[in-house]
Amino acid sequence: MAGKIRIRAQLDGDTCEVKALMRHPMETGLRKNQAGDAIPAHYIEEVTVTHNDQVVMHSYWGAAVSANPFLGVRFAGGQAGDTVKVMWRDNTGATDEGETTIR
Amino acid sequence: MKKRVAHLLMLASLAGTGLTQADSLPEALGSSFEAINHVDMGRLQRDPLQEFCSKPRGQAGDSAMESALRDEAMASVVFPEGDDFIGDWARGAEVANNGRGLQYSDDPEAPNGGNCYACHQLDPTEVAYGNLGPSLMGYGARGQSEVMLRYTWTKLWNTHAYNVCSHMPRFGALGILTEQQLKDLMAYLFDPDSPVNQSIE
Amino acid sequence: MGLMESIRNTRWLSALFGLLIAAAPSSGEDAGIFDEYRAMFGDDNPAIFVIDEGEEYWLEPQGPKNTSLEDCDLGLGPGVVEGAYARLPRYFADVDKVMDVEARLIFCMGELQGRPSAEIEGYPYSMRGDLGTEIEALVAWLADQSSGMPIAPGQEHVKEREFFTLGEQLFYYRAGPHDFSCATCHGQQDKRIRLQSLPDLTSHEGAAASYSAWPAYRISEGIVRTMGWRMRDCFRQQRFPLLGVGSDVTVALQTYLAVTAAGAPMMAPGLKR
Amino acid sequence: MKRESGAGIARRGLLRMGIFVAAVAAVPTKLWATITKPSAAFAATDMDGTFAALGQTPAESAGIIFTTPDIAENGAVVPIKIEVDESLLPGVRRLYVMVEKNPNPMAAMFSMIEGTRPYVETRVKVAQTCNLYAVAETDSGFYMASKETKVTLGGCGG
Repeated sequence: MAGKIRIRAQLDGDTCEVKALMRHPMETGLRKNQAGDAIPAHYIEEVTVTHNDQVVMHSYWGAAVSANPFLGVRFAGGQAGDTVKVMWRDNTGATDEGETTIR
Repeated sequence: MKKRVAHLLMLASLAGTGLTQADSLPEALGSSFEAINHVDMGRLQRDPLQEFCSKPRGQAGDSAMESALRDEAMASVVFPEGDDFIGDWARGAEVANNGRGLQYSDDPEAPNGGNCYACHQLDPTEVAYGNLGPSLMGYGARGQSEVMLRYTWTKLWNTHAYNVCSHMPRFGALGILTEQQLKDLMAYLFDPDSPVNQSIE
Repeated sequence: MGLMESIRNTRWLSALFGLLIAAAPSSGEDAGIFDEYRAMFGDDNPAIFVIDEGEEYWLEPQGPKNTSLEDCDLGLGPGVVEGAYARLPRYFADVDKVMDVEARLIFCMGELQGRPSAEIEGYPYSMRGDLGTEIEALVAWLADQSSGMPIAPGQEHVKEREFFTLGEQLFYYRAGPHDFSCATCHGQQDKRIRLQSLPDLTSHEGAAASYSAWPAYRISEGIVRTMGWRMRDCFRQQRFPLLGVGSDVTVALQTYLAVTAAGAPMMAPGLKR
Repeated sequence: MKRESGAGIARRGLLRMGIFVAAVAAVPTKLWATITKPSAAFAATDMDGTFAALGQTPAESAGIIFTTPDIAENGAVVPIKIEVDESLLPGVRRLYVMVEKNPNPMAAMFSMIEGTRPYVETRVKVAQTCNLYAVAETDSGFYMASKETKVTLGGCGG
């Protein structure tokens, strides 16, 4: 069963376009639930994109990235059939990763 | 556990099974809704005006009934003492922008809003306005006479005095807004300093 | 299970990058000022996660009977899910009632899994901070199983026709401290509240654009909302009391809408404000 | 009933624990040494503080093509796209997204390696109508482009 990241990696000339959708609430810690209690901060802090296990993009996020985050990045040097992975780690230490092959 | 209004229960028990669809309406309402927070099942009961205005589009209402309802609406209007119509436009702007009040998710202690922007254009710099009602931009230029003030107060208090089955809430007659809030809205509409009456360059 | 996996993979790919293009944000409703904003969303819809979760719930043994919902009859026979959503609401002889998808799911959870209906009815829709409920996930998956199929609610049985009439009456039912009915906001063309476009649900085009796109991923909330939730929340804004999940009023209104929208293809889960 | 009750989903989450650690281990140490979280910049509460934490107020640059909607239907999800014209602004190492009036303006920081296009697309929360900033950190310093996005009130107002 796949993880909760959806990835598409497509070649456009010599550039590989990666689009990823992640399943995460991205709670800021500033919202309250209906009962008036604060909803704890819960957000992705770190996201890495790799191409054949080499990092092409690394990012740090704050809680201002929207829920169920979308990320689009582009890199050169990809070939059809290569592996692209997207990994995240959130502020609770939970992680997820997804992978696809370049089309 | 559902709290139902006695009136609806009574109608429902009278309806029983196998009756026509019209009889099943109160039964469906009584079994489908439940009281929550400060919102009780009495909200589902209609007054004669609401019942008259619940006809599907295209169905004409009885004209005698319509004029009776119009007269009743006109008679319901309470004008402010000394015809002192104009309050504070800045507070009126808050009332016009506030869409809360009387929903079960709202704080019953907080003031209700008029939610004017949901349906009307007012301040020309506010882009997020609805169009269910006519634009009221530059309203003050329509005139500042006593007649105009009384007409506008009446529209806010009970719109059905001029237009039976208008979509607009009866802000005064049903106590959605206080007299002071209505005066503040009047100022928002009429005061030459109100943003409603500023022209956009 | 290998076949299952490959079907699943094909489906999400086509859904994520193909079919859902048709269900761009607030599909069919006048966009105007938000065209640029909506265009930037492209073709991705996070509902795809929820669809998968719905299938997992469907297959997962639960409740005192430790049974899955795989034998649930949504109107086309036990376990038949493809196209079932598009045929709802409909009359079910086993309960002698017209039901929508939520009422039927809760019935199946009781019958097949032995779960008390109060458990589901008390918390059918996500609250703030939730990632989704079981009902929302199941409905998203079931709607996806009807994607592209024409809306065709039952209208053969007398009770189905009665519910259409009841739904029409409810649509125009003005009550509460603001005198609102459904028709107050949804009875005319090209209207909006603030900047939010209001579909004219009395017209086929308006009803079709709206009905076909629910359930929908709501970008404002980050979750999938169902048509049952849409009804409940409209009534909250109408200043009415709390509308029960799967209740006669919600089923009747959905029947009125679905019949008005009949023939248009389902395009849910959609993407909404 | 909350969806966390889905035992199958919860189990899968547990299985995935630790994968990130393994993947990170495969990354060249040299690269990771250059990437530390600019915590002060993420904690800053206004634009001046954010720029101060980065060490420089960026200069305006036409080389940064920053796309955000003029008006957003919902502030919870505002799509943004940053693209750098490398003929005007070469040597981009990092891209930052900032939202002027958020409690913490810094939303995200993206580090590129050689071969990665200076390009990022994501969605951010915008608490109220304000300027959004796209900042590029290059071999020769910080540059920026900014654009206002209006956040509108929603439907029935409650």
